[in-house]
Amino acid sequence: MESAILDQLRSDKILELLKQGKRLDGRSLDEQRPLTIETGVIPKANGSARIKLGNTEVITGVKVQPDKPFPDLGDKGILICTAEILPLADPYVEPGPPTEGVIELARVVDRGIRETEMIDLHQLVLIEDKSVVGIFIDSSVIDSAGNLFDACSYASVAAVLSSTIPKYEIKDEAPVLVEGITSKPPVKTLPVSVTMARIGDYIIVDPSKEEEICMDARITITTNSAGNICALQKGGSDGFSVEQLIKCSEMALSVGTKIRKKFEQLM
Amino acid sequence: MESAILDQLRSDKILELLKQGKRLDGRSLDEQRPLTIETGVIPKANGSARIKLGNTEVITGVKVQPDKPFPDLGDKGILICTAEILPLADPYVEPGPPTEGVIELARVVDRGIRETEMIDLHQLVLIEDKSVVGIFIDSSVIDSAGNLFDACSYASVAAVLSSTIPKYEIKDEAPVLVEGITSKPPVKTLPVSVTMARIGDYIIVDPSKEEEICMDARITITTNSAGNICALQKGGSDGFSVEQLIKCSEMALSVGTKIRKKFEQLM
Amino acid sequence: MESAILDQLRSDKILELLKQGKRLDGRSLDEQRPLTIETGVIPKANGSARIKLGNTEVITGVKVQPDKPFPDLGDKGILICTAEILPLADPYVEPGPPTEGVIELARVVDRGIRETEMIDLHQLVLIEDKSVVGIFIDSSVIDSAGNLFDACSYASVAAVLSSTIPKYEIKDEAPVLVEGITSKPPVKTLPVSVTMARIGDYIIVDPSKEEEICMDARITITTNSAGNICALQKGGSDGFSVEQLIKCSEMALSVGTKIRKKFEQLM
Amino acid sequence: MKIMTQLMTEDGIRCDGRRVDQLRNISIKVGVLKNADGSAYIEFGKNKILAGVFGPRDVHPKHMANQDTGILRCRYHMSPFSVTERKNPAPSRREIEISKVLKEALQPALILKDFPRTVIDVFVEVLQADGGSRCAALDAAAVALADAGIPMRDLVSACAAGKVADRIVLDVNNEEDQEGQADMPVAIMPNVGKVTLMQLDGILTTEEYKTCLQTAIGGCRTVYEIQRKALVEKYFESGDK
Amino acid sequence: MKIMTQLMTEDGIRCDGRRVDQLRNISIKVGVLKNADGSAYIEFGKNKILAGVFGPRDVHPKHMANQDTGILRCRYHMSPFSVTERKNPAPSRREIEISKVLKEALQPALILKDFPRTVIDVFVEVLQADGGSRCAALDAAAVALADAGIPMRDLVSACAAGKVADRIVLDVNNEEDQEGQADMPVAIMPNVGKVTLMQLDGILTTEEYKTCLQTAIGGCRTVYEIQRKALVEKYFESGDK
Amino acid sequence: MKIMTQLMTEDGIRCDGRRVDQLRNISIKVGVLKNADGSAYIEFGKNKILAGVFGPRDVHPKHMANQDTGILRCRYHMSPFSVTERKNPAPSRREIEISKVLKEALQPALILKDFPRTVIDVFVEVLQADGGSRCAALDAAAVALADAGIPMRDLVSACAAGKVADRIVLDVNNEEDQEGQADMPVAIMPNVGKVTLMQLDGILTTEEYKTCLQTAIGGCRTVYEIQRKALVEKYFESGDK
Repeated sequence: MESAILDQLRSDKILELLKQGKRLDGRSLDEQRPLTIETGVIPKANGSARIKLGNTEVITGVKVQPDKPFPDLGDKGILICTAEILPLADPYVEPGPPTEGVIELARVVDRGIRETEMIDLHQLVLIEDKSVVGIFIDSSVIDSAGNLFDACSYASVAAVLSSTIPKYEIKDEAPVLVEGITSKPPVKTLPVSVTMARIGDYIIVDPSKEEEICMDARITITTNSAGNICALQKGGSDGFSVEQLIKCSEMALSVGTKIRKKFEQLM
Repeated sequence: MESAILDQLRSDKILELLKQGKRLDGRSLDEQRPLTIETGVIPKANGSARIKLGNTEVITGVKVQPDKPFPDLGDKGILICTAEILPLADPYVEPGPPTEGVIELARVVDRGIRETEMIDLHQLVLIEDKSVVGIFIDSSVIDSAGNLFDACSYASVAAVLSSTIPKYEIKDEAPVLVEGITSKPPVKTLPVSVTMARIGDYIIVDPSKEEEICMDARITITTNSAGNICALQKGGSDGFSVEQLIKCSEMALSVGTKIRKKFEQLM
Repeated sequence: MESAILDQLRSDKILELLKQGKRLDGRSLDEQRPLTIETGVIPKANGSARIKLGNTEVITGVKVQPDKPFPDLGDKGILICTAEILPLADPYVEPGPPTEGVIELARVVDRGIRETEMIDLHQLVLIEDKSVVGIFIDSSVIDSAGNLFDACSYASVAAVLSSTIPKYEIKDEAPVLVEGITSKPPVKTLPVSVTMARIGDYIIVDPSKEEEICMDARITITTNSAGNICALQKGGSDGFSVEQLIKCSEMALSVGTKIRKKFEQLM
Repeated sequence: MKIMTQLMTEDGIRCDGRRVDQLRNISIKVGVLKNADGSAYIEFGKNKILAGVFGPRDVHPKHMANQDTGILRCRYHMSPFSVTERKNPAPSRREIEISKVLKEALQPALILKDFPRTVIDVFVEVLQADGGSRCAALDAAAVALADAGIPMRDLVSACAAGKVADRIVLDVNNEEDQEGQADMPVAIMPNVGKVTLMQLDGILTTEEYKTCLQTAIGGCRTVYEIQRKALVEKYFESGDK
Repeated sequence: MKIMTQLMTEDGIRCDGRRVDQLRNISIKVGVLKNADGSAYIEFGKNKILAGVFGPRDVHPKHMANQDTGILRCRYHMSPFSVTERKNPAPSRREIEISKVLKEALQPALILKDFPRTVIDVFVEVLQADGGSRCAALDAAAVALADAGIPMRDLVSACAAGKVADRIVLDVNNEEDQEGQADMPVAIMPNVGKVTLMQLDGILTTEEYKTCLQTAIGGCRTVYEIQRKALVEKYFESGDK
Repeated sequence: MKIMTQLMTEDGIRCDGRRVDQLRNISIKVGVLKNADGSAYIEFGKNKILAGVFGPRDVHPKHMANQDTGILRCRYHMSPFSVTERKNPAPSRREIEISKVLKEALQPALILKDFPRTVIDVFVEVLQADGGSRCAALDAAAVALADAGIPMRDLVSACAAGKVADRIVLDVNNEEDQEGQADMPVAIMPNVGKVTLMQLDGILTTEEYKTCLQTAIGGCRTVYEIQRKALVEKYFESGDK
């Protein structure tokens, strides 16, 4: 609360710099912060990744286990993405049930992976309508410094790419783990989430925490390997013009291509 | 809080009028507010009704779906009544878990329907002990202006009367919907709930919100088509004399007869 | 809050007395308060006990019912101990979800019984991996006057000893109660919990509520009939020296022997 | 039908051996808890119920306090081991409703206006449940309030009546509650003459309704004598407090 | 494949008989609730949705109030009977997310700075759900805010477009939402010209994305006329209030 | 029996190749988080645990603040992917108990009286769990507290000992915890010489109890050196901060 004046001064500075085509941390408007991806960080999980996007840091673990399919979806495996901001990641996060912001975060990450059909869920059926493989992708933000949407999405995709799927046999109608045999997950495409903020008339890619504080609106666009747009979420307390929305879709594709190359190296 | 003085002035006025045999809205003491019932308002539900009792307004939907019976009640279908005061219905209702008042409301409505044995639950069994039909009667108060007990009860009864029960066949021990065949619910009697308030020495039927604020005690009596008393709940922070309780039972029967005629038109 | 000064004065007094080898209520340092055990107080339960340890009073009921085993523990029956401080037991307890202190209490009581292997859970299997007998030991503190750990533990052990286990037959793969045939629970050893407090350099057994308020640290040690140490929990906001911990283990054994004799009379 | 004949013999003897107008055994002990400001333990048939009272005391959270009056809170809770099938310790909707009904039955007996900004807490624990546990709980709670020294207009005395095997009976037990035709719990302020709790589940003619109500009130009056005696014994005969 | 042919005929007629650029029937009633400060009821295809608005009013709990600005709260909730399978009344994660998205879609239209320390509460109840319920909810909520007399920069008008059977269509219905290729809910402030809600589930080329967005905005503009007419009817034609 | 022989060879070599008195590999990194006031990351065998500390800072909600002293809060939490079977993210009763035990193990090392009305928050996240995760969590938390610059009387160093195949062993791993005979986590303030955490599950003779305790304390002392080295490296060798 005491920092309201500081926030205002910083916002003024950010806007002033944007008018000169600059950002507080020296990036160009369509430039992401440095991204580093490390996989296999949680050996006990079926897949895992620790990513840093600037100062934002996320660990994602993938657990694969047999499960019952959802009703009416008996021909598909289960895919569940969650996201959580650990209380050690941010002085303003408190332990307890998830806020609406965290629920949105988790659902946007989930939809990015689900709507691009990254994983072929039909290949995860053990007995139709009865027994399937479930893939649980749980992201924990351990340092929160802006753009958690992309950070959690990248960590989730990287963790999936690093996963191994155990083999299950059916005995007495129940799935039994076959030791020592695993396969890669059935990945069909590489989703890339790109989040942009509007500050005044400017669109910037990958907003930092400081930029998020003064942004007018936010948009997250997920594209697939074929260059299609597959999921989108507008956020924030103001809107976008149609031209801005079209510009954002183009930025999502161009920025996404660079990120996708990083993912391809993990395959 | 600021309205405490207004409440007091209104209470004084209400009591003064009662001494002259009058009520604030011009009704006689044993007169309900106008009741209108509209059924079929939610076509996707198996039954539905929207009722207005004065300015109180309730929408009830009935959902019918196969379920497992309760343990030790394998020869009966399932009946569940709920009630909720939507936050748009009342400036003092907040979203969140139900208060004790709302829990009482739902349970009193439920018992009115259950204890009169309105629906023959034995006819809702598909396979004894294994598979039955469940009837869920969910009431939402959308405008709260007094006497929610009767309003929710009337909406629930009307919604049940307007319902159609789908037909289920058993295949592989599991119930399967048979398209296009439905039946009326097995209704045995028509429960009518009548709520009365005591203000000073006066008993009034169907208290308005203003009357509820200054009432001493409340009683809800449900009768069946045969003129029996089947469920009763006293509420409020004071009591009744025995004479008053007997008078209330008589009023519940006489007022109930008029309401029951309205229900009969729905059958 | 107003009692902070009183608490301080009492603490000073307690410490002053300890220097003379005395306690506020006249006990010696290794002396428990009087323990009375009454069993069979809840005839509807399968076993029950009401114990008083000084002014602390606990009622424990045992319920025995068929259940499914835990995954990977299909060769064992289920044992669950809970503990609750009823709001009527203490002016500072409020209704609601259990505090961390109550969760610790329940888990320490549970481990005392579980880790000593008091009950032979292998004898509670009806069909391996499918159907077992569950023993639920629920303790309710009804007067809270210090050392709830031992009080709940003693009440739990006494309630188990007083229990009768119904006989179940398997029909159609489901357990069915056989009326009129019961057996004693398969008890292998008698766990005795002894809680001690450190105040300054003094170790006292069975702290009263007043002593708990000014204690530096707490320790609960559970021993079995063979004189082994089977479960231990340190609590409180300070620590123990190694010598004190060894002294505590000796006191737990010597005090425990007297309590165990009381239990033996219940068998 | 077979159930009816089980619930009552031709001679009007009930399944637990009582006559239609006979109460179960009732015993009340006053002041059984050390920490509570007032307390009572009741055995009412097979019901075993503890009531503890705290207050008048400060309200937490503070925003719930009322400048103009004291408030009454009531919690009816069943122990996990109190019923045949182990009960989940979390309060059920039934327990929450009964808590409200008990509060409203006790409230007329209290003079809350005299204690603004405070709360009186009544905690009831059903250790073993039988038919009529809410009435027994109320009987214990009223005595516990008196034991706490809280000024009361009157005691509150509760007892159910009901319909079993086509007859109106006093004090419905568990079997009669589950398989009988009607259960009507009633509480009165015996000296003021007001009914402060009344519920009914089951089907009664208007005549049966009147008889049932009168029968229950008769039971309440007998309970009142037992409550009084328990209080007198503690406060005037044993001589201590 | 079989699903595709069901969703659209060769002549471009959709499963509910509409053309690709045709809205479902929409009707809006203003001021339908007595207790709310403002309210509206919308039927949008088979959607039946109520919106009620309270405020600006004091914030409870107080620590949530903001000295510098009013705050907006929004609750999107589905009735248990609103969908095919009975819905648990507790709010789902989907409902919580939609509540947030609706709040952020309405907020740009409000001048919250003028009402520091207060809250405006928007409560939306979906009585019957069809495809596009969040857009219909928003349309009703915007009208309810206007009905509450809250100063607004503009209305908010919402409508989805999507991709069905390889074609871009306006106003996706339930079957098309479930079995179609993409769904894009959009809301605009029609006079300010800003998009304040936008989501997308499904796969679109960049060209389709642009077409879909323009199609949705066209739908929003038609909805705006219906919203305006509903408000005009209440406030200027019926002559009352 | 078959399990016993698996857990230790005749030569006293344990299932992971260690001798009975040998710790698993331990590495500690200080100051790994940007937002926390202090932080540490520990790998202790296969345990991978993060600890972050905030404070001393204002208490929310305010009524929890204490006028006379600072308070310490501690949260031990396991990531869903940290264990073999995916863990529900909601805190279990086990996590709540461990949170309390850790708080009470750290508290003697802090001088909370110097920071009245404030709170120090310790958040521990178990990213991958192995036997002894509470000890490893404590080791990281103590270092994180030091990294946050909070005045401490001493560090807190923790390590378990236990009984496996009838022998007392140092630093019980996951297999030994699950199938061994006893597990005794211990924490000490190494310079003050106090035991601030101690638990035991399993059966020990009184002699074994003493040996086990001494063995654990020996482990704690080794851990202390590793903690010290990690802090020295950050603050005195790399020269930055």
